[in-house]
Amino acid sequence: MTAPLLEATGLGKSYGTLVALKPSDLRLNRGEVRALIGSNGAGKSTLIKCLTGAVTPSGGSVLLEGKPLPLGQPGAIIRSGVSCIYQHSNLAPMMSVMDNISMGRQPTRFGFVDRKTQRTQVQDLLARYGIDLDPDALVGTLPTVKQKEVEIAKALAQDAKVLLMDEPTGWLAVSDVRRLHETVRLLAAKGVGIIYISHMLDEIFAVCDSLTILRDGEVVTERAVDRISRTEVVAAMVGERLARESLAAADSGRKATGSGEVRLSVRGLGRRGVFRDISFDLHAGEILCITGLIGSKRTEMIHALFGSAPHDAGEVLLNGKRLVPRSPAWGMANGIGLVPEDRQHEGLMLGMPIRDNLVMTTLRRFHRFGVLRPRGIDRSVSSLIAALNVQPPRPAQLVGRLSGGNQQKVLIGKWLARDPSVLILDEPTVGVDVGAKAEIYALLRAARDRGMAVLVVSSDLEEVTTLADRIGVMNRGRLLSLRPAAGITRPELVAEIGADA
Amino acid sequence: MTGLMTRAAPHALTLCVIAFVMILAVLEPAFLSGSNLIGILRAVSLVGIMALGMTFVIMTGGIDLSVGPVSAIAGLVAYFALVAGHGLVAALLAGAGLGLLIGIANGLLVASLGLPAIIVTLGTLSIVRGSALLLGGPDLHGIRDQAAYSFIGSGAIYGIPVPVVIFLVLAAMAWLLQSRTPFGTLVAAVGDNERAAWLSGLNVTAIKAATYGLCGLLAAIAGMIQSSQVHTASATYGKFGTELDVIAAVVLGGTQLSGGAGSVARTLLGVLFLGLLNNGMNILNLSIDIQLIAKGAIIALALSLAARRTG
Amino acid sequence: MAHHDDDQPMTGRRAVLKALTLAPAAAAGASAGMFGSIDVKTGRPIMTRAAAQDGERVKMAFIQWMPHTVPNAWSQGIAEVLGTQNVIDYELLDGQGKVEVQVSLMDTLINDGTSVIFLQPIDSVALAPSIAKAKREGIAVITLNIDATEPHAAHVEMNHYYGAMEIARVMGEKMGGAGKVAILNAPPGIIIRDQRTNGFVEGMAKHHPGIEIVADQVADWDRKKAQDVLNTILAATPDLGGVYGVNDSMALGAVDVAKEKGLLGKMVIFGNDGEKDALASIEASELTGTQYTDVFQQGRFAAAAATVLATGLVSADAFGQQGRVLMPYLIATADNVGQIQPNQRW
Amino acid sequence: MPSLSSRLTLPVFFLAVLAIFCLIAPNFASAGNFENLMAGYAFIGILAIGQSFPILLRGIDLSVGAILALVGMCIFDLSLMFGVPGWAILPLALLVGTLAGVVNGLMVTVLRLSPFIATLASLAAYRGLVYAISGRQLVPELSTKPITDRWITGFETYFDLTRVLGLKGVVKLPWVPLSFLILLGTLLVFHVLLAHTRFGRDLYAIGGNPEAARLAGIKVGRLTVAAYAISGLCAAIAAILLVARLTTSTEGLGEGIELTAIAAAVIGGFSLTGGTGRLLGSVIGTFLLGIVLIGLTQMGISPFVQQILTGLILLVAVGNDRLQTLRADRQRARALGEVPA
Repeated sequence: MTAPLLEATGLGKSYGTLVALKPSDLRLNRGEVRALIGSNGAGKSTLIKCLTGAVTPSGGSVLLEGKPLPLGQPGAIIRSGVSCIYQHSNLAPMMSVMDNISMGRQPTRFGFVDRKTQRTQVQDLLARYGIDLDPDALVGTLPTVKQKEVEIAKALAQDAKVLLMDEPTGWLAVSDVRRLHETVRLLAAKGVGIIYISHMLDEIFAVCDSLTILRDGEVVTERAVDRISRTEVVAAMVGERLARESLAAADSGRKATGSGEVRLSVRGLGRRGVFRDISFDLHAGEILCITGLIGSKRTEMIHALFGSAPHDAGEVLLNGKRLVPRSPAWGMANGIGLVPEDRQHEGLMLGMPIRDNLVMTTLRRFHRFGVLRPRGIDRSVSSLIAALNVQPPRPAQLVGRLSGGNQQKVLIGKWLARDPSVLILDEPTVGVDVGAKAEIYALLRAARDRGMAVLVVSSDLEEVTTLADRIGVMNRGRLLSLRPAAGITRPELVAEIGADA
Repeated sequence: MTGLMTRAAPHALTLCVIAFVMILAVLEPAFLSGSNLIGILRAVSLVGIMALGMTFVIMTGGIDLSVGPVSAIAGLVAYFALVAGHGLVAALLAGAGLGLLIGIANGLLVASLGLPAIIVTLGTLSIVRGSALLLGGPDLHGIRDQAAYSFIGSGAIYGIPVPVVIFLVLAAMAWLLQSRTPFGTLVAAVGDNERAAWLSGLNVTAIKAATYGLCGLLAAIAGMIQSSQVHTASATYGKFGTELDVIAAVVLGGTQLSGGAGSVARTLLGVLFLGLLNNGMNILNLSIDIQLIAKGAIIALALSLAARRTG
Repeated sequence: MAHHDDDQPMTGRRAVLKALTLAPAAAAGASAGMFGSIDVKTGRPIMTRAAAQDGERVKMAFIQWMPHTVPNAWSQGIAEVLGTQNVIDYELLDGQGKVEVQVSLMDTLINDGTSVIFLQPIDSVALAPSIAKAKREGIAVITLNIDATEPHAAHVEMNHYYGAMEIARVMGEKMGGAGKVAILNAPPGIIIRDQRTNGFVEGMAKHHPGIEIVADQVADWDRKKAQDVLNTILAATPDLGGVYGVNDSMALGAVDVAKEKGLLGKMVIFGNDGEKDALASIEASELTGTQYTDVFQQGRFAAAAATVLATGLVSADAFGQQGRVLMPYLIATADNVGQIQPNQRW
Repeated sequence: MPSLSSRLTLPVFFLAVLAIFCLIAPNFASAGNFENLMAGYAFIGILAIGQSFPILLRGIDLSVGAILALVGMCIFDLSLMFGVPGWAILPLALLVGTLAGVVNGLMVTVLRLSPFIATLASLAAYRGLVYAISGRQLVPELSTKPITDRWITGFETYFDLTRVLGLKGVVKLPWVPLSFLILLGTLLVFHVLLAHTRFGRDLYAIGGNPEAARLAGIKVGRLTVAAYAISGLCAAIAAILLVARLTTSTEGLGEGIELTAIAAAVIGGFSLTGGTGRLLGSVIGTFLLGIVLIGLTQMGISPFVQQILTGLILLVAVGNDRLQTLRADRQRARALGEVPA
């Protein structure tokens, strides 16, 4: 066996007495795509941070092509050939693709940037890896998937031999995910070693060669993907018991039209150039999932229902009464709640404590003559934290310091606290680990069983098939189909989602 | 050492205040005399009142540079109302109302049109100053024989100057507003994440306009107190630099210019710190050059200590 | 009680009245002496622009230091005289307290065909190049209060240095030649501040060496700031015997404090300028005194000179040097303040 | 690059305002007036260029006025108190300004102060330093003595370009002040630096996304210090020009001028959120403010009304900028088939 491309030995990190990562080994070969998975808190992000230099490991060493990696120095690590593509954008939006790709390393002649050489270099690079980008386009004007490609190209321009990809498909559409996967395979074929971090098992089985599973700060499984089953993966990640429970819950009774009472009725809803002819009924006590590609205008449609985006045709009836959505405040006053997709930018106040975030939507219940009643707030917050199982369960904890899963729980919790009659959720489990996912599903099912009408927009087919009582498919701004979830198979869904309408 | 620094950091300002008081008390025992301490409060009362409003504006991620001219025009309007014989209450309401209106106009420009606050309020600074000068000219308008109005600035209740009493009452109200009412939380929410606040059903435009309105109102109150204190109304009062003093007090108190969480209580500490600094250097009869250099250095130092907390 | 030595300022009723009756004569005389200016390099006399252009409207402008009572009163005095001539357009421009703004305004006025520029320079040297430029264009410049190092048509000055010295003398006498004094000062950056401070400090040293200046603190020309600063100074020096405010606003701030603390009458407080509020305060036995100058009259002098210059009746050859009027002043105290007539109060 | 139309908005607006004043303000369209404009606003243009750098990095420099005064007072002292020859003073003056900028930069990077506060503190401290070293206070006689050193006063020179171009008698063009040529030179040098060197690209990268820039191996701290140093350097150049124009310096020099410089840069297209803007815009922004003030003065508009109009223009300028951004966003969204919620 040849020497591995990257070899980490005994890499560990502890903060005082708290061990975030027990001494672990990781080997990555040239051209290998290695999945790195585990629940939040499993030590995954600590391992990545050790490799990018964001944290200095307490022990162990990493060899890249036999040479030691300068641990704890992000800049030096990048220069030695280990790059990371983060979930959030790492680009300068007002600069061109070309300048972003060669950021900080434009070729110069007599001290001036040599545009011609820079252009040639960038074009060569893009051609070599088969990435199709306009070097002069402003990055801020590109769609998300293209921006991810710019980031990949940028990493490659820095002669990356190892690419860490942290949930690269988080907010990508299905077709874009496929496109990105092709790029990943192409890179692997060129000998780049890739560490691919994702919560989506579908993706892992589609694109990775091997996987490493972490739990409780240590590596529990390391195997080639064709020698492990999904159930085994889930079991390894969350432990046997939780895995069984979540499977059981998925198969528990589906109620196709809930209690039968129509709560929200949408008739011919449309917005010029965006979506049209959207008609459906949402019943009390059901979970309706709407899936489709990103760009199929699901998000715009639900925002129109909530009042945070306009519509110009059709009507919305709530409990048979006609409504004209105007603003989020209006939507809330009528008992509608919306959990937005991007929790960091649209959902939460990251610099504020859990307590303030959880009462954000219900604040006006907690004051007497304009003065807040702290005791009432505290009672409500602690019961919510308990119900949501937020970790750590401290109301004063800043939300920005929570893991993705716990942030998402707080976000959903702040809407559940209002007990809306209609709750709309946009991609409720993006970037959330399997354990937290199961908990969120349980919360949603409990809400449904209390009689809430739940509308979920999701691109995660596993989620859709697990959670939904009914499934709708949107494509290019139209609702293609709507039927009971029981009996729909995943291949059928895939075919419908991608159909050329 | 580093650990100690990190732990001390949140209290950097408090520690600075204590250290400063101790040093001054040794250098000049008169510093701790009751009359001097009241003098400090009296000196900071106007900047302090403006800083209360500015805290809310800065919590939303905004800034208000126009407080100086707003205070001037409010004093002027109150003066004209008094002279026209409309009575004390009407005069005060006129001045306060104008400040409130200018503030709300600022807020609407910032919030509903999405313009950068620093430029908008720089614009209104110019507009309000020009308007004040058109209204009152460069003259000093002496306020005479208005005992009730003069009492606001020059009177005393149980030996405590009325401006100090007003300042403390307003401070208590602002503190309640910020920490004990929904408004405080909402303002912080808007400053932390505006889009999320909107999607949570908050009326972002109204909240922002309210903070600027409050800031304008408090600037107007400060302006009227000043005109009463000096028995004069003039369009040239609240001159350039007032707004920077006010902002410095708020930021010293730990409210970030980028918005989000903030605290009226800590702003008060910032106000007090600046007041101590000015008073201490005056009482030691330091020359203006040393005063300015020391002031700059101490502000930079105190804040850089506090910055380690977030570090 | 009144001194009549030549080197003493006119004090007492007669002197004031004399100064006032002199005014028209002084104006005419001054304007005659200040008609044109001499180009320093060539020695060639130059005519003012307006003199050459008969029958047209004549433009005059006043560039002030910043909006303030003194330049405002000047402007009123100027406008009063110029208003009698209906061919003159007069405007007031604001230097915003910045030399560079004044220089830019000078440039604009020069280009704009102005005949006479009244200027209250912030600095003697900084405005000199602009004045030279104006002269090259045949524009007469009349400076108010602060002279420029470049010779120009005329200078009408409030007597800062000697006035402040005189204040020191009178103040010392009122204090009985002993005690502690504080100065409420302006920040550096304008020359009158330096002249007044130096005059006062040197006057004290000369006339009353027994008086100690214990504090010299900046109160930004501002009454409110002066109150706070004096409060602080009093904490450290409770036995303060006198306060000198470099302008009246600051002195009135000191009066406010004295009133509040019941020190009225125990503390000698002097201001400078002589604006109407200060005079009223003296009459109410609050402020001890101030240096009063009839600023309206100062403006009238300047305007009278300008009118003669603009009509161009006198040949510039007649005079070899810049006209200069040092305004008579009065150290106004409770004894003599009543002599200042209501229409002389600004 | 932003679209052509958005890049042309400011110049077109500028020319329109210029044309209007030429038509309605008496004596505005004269050679002498343009001379005044160039001479009176060149140094502010240089300050605006300097100010653009911190703003590009999401910062701000409130201390430029105080640095201007500090450098001015150094020139004053060196020339009048110590009799140092002008050729030796000039490099020292540039050094003082740059160092003052470096201190600002270090406060932002090392002490991690917000730029607003760091430069607010240094504004006070530098002004205090000016008072402390003021030759006018130390040797009062000097306050009426002009600086006569040709090396310094020589900056206040005008060139008759009409004659140079051989157009004498054909058209009457304004004489061009040396200070304006220096402004053009400064603009050219810093424009090339910003647009065509790695240094400049790195600055845009930091302004656009500091974290990304850091990970790309860009020395963010060092470049931030450099940006504030450039601001200080520009303040020093402006100080030299201003001292040459005034033949002296005062303690109050440049008070409040930072707000003019910031306004000029923002009108010129430097967004306070960083990462975008062009230096030519800052210079055009400066002269836009200049022609408005001079034009209004010539029309005999009261200075009080002028203040109101200046404020309104500022609001219109940012409003227009905002409108452009919104329009661009909408176009982009349409191009991508996404309409922002």
